[in-house]
Amino acid sequence: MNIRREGDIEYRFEHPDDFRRFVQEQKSRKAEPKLCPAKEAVSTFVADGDYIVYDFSSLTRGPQSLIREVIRQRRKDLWIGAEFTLHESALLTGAGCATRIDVGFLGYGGYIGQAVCEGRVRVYEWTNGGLALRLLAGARGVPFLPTRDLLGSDHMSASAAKVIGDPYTGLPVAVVPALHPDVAFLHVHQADVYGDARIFGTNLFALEAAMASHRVIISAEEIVDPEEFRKDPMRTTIPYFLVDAVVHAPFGAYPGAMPARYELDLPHVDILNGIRNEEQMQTYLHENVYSVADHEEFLDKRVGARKMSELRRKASIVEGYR
Amino acid sequence: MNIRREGDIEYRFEHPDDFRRFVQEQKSRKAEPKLCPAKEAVSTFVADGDYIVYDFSSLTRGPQSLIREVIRQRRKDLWIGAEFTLHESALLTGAGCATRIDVGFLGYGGYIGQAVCEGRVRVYEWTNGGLALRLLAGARGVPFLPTRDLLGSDHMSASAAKVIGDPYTGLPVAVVPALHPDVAFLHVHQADVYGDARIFGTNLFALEAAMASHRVIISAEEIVDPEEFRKDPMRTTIPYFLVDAVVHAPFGAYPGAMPARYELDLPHVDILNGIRNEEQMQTYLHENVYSVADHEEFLDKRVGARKMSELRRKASIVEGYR
Amino acid sequence: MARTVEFTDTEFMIAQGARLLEDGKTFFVGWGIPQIVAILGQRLYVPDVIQLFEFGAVGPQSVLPFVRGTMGGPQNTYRSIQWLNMNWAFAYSASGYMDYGMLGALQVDPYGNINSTFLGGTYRNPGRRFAGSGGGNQVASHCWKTIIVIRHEGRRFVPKVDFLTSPGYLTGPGAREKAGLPAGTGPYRVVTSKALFGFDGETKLLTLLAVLRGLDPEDVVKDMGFRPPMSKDIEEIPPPTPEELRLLREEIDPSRFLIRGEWMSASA
Amino acid sequence: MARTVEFTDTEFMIAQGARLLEDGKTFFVGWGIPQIVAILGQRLYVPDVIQLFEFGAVGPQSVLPFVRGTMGGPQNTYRSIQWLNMNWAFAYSASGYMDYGMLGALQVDPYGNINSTFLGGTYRNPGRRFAGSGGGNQVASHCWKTIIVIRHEGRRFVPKVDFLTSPGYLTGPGAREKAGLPAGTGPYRVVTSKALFGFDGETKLLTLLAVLRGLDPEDVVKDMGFRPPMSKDIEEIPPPTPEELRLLREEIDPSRFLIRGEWMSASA
Repeated sequence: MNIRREGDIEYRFEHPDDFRRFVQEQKSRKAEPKLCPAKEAVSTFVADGDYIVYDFSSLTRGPQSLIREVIRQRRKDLWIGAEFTLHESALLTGAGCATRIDVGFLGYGGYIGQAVCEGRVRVYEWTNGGLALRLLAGARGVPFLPTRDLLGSDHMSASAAKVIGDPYTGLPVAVVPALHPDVAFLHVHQADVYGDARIFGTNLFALEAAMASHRVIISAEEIVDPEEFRKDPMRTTIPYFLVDAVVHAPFGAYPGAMPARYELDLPHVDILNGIRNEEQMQTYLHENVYSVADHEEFLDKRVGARKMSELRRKASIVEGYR
Repeated sequence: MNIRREGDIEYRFEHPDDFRRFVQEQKSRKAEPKLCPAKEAVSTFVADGDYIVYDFSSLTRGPQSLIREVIRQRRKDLWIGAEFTLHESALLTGAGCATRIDVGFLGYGGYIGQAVCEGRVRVYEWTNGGLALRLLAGARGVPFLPTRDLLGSDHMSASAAKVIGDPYTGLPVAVVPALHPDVAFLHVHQADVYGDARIFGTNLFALEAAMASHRVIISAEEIVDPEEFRKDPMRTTIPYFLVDAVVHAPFGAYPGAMPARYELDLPHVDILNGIRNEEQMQTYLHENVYSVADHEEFLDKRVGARKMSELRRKASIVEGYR
Repeated sequence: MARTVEFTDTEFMIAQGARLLEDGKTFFVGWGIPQIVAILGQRLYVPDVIQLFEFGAVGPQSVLPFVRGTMGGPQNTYRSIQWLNMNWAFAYSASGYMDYGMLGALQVDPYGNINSTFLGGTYRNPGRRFAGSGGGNQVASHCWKTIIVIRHEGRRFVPKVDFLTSPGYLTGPGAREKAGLPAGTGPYRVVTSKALFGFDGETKLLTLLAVLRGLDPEDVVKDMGFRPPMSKDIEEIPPPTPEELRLLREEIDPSRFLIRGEWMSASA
Repeated sequence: MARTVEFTDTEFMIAQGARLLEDGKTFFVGWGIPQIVAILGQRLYVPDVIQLFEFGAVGPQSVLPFVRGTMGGPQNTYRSIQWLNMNWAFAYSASGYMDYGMLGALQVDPYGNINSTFLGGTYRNPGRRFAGSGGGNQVASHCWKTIIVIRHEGRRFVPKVDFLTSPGYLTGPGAREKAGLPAGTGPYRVVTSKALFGFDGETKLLTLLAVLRGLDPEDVVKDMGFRPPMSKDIEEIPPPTPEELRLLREEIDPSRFLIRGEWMSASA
């Protein structure tokens, strides 16, 4: 992992040529079956110390089953980058997995705020726009991108953003460095076994993250025929050659919602919101992560068919999600 | 129009604050009916000296009926920016409308090459990637964007691209200035009367151009109910509040193809390819532009229902275009 | 004879925010209370407002009831004009298409600078840590006019914010432009649970414009960490209307989860 | 007994280009002859090659016959994996996902620099003006290996190109990296209507690797504007196979519009 420092701030940075070399040598362009269990995807592609990015949030289409698998495998010293770390930041910190977080929006509830104050996790403030732009820079193969925000704010000293003079007007412009995460987690509506993937509705930076990251793990509600993608190429969010592993994960966003598939489980979310201390956190983790072997056992023993049917029925807004 | 110079090179440039002010004061956010004849759209929104950008090409989904209307109205001193100026550059130069062209790909046939050699039109070499990036910069509200191409090539002196040191690596990086055209022409599959628009298939920089331009004229094969857009928001290419005029123009891309609607008219394209001298150019313009009052008369008298039916039948590839 | 209305301070804050919206304009809506303000306003006063959300929804027409805590769910994304992503959402605001932005805040200073990151201590060792910018920094930087919605507690109005999350007028007139932020932008109104503030055209200082009917302007400002200039004519803001309260209580938040707060009353 | 094959120089150039493609790799395909090369190669040799076009088609499987002059039409866009736009297409190449690029050229110099802009005169007063870069500059800058396809005419091989449209090795070893272009990229092969060239690993100079069966290497290079180094073992390239010719003539370009040229012959 490449970490740089600007003053007090450490940030993930990789020379674009080094990332390109990785893409050339380590990313296969061949359409090969990549379907595997979450356990295997995480053990193969997520190492201690990795930088992980994901799209969207624990309430909406977040890769929650993958995050639980990371916790189950007790990965250490992870660095998380995300716009909305609503509950993920607390869970990954509480489980001892994450030690640094680039945000974005730090999350709900007292637990994560307390952990930051206690110095158990470091947070860097790139803002939502800044993080999305860092991934766009990574995807575009440029070492930085400029923006007319961040300027004048304390984010300039709580991130490694810099101010330069615009070469055309002399205007002060903020720049942020490209981000090349080790792994991107993307939970999608449909994928094929090669990794072609479709997200319905908006996304935060799905294609940017897939293109800019070393490894991409897709978890999908549904596995569809590869032919589907060629029949409707405007709907492809991620093409297979960016993807390293495909996990079939119905209810993979639970307890969050998967738009047009199932609604969020508010009582479960309230339990998450209510975690205030270490005991509550460890109880939650034991109950929902450590005590079940995998996502399927979690669904069977902790969620149950009745609740899943109910959440599916509640997802009555389907217009446009296709 | 704001024109700057770097050495020998003139280029269109507008301070991002000036463009923003225009957007604030001159672009209505109200959903008002904007359907009007091409004659009115062009006479209202295209002035002598304007900078015009368009998506895609004279062979594929180009705004050919709008370009013919510009010629018919004998606009002068236009500056054209486009990736693929296959025949448009020749027609607009031959008609005395365009005096400067930012490319891209300069076009087919001997006419336009000869016009450049004779100094009748000046061409600036931004390359396709550079032009698309200039529009992205305009759409993102930044004065420039960086790229790792153009470097080391003669485009650095045939455009106003510059080299700066990347603030993070010191690496030399090329930058191009934002582009804010006066008018963007976009020919689309479907639009509503307010200007919401859908393009099926790929586009070059449709949303970038619409967002970065002062005025946007949509010409559409089909006018659909505004409700259609809200039912399927992933398919909206351009939202109405970027748009100033909507022209209903079936066969608006003729003699080029409209993917999944009609094929190109190869014999007509061959006539265009064959234009070598002034006499042939003026004959073509007289026959196809000046001697007909508008696009509808052109279709009736110069194309004809039989040919249109034939071209529609030939458009047998429809998969994915929806 | 004047009827007395009972309502929570949060309900008042939302209702007066909703009345500020301008129809046929674009609004970049921040997370939380601003979402409720936008929903209430669009239902009652400004049907043709275009909401924009950072997660990529352009012009949604929200489905009720509001699902607490969520922003990107289908309820707040329904019947949009366009679905995109975050980089495009901020392109709309950066290039000048967003007339208004609306944000919550932990602290506000006299120049309308917003803190939503931490209270007390330092950035590396904060006293209490909160969510931070999210997209608030972009909204406050790009939109033409930013409306800040904040509970009226004296300690939230401070001479200097503990962390400058989202820019107001920074250190005063001309400072935004000097920093490179888009010209002509900045905070426009601060909507609180007791009052309405604007910003003086010359000094750019937070200025009291109006108070809830029945409140004494001096009482309203006395606990603030700085004394704001007072407008020559302090207007009076009517309490929530029956229709505003009905919509909030019955349709938007029937579970009364979000719109809690202290009870107040005023004459209708 | 060797059979004699008759074919045009263009047919030979296309056929030997098609044989260079590597299966399961990504190809950024330039306008014109490179399109035909990619189609022929994908049909005969490399079914799993992923074509990328600058107009935003990722992985299309072209419909025959080829429609002359077009690139973005449905025939060349059919059954893609993904449809995007130009900025995304160049993001794929800029971030290192494009293994090969293939471009035509007016002129090539000893370092594989490409001119496709003008011949003679100066940029402001050219002798003859052509189409220019299109996306060629990006393709030659970003892709790992660039293949140049050019008709074998001596005057097209010049010591210095009239305009450097798309970068080869610029002024020699290390010059691309020094200019800021992505490391490890550069021209890989030059496919002509008579021969095949590569680039020396040390000197980065255009080097003759192979000639069409029956041609004398000395004859092949004698008209060139510079004398290229010759590989120690000049290989011999078989003429187009019956299947290559059948596909080209019957399926790809039955109207014989594109694949014209001078007739040649060689023993099969």
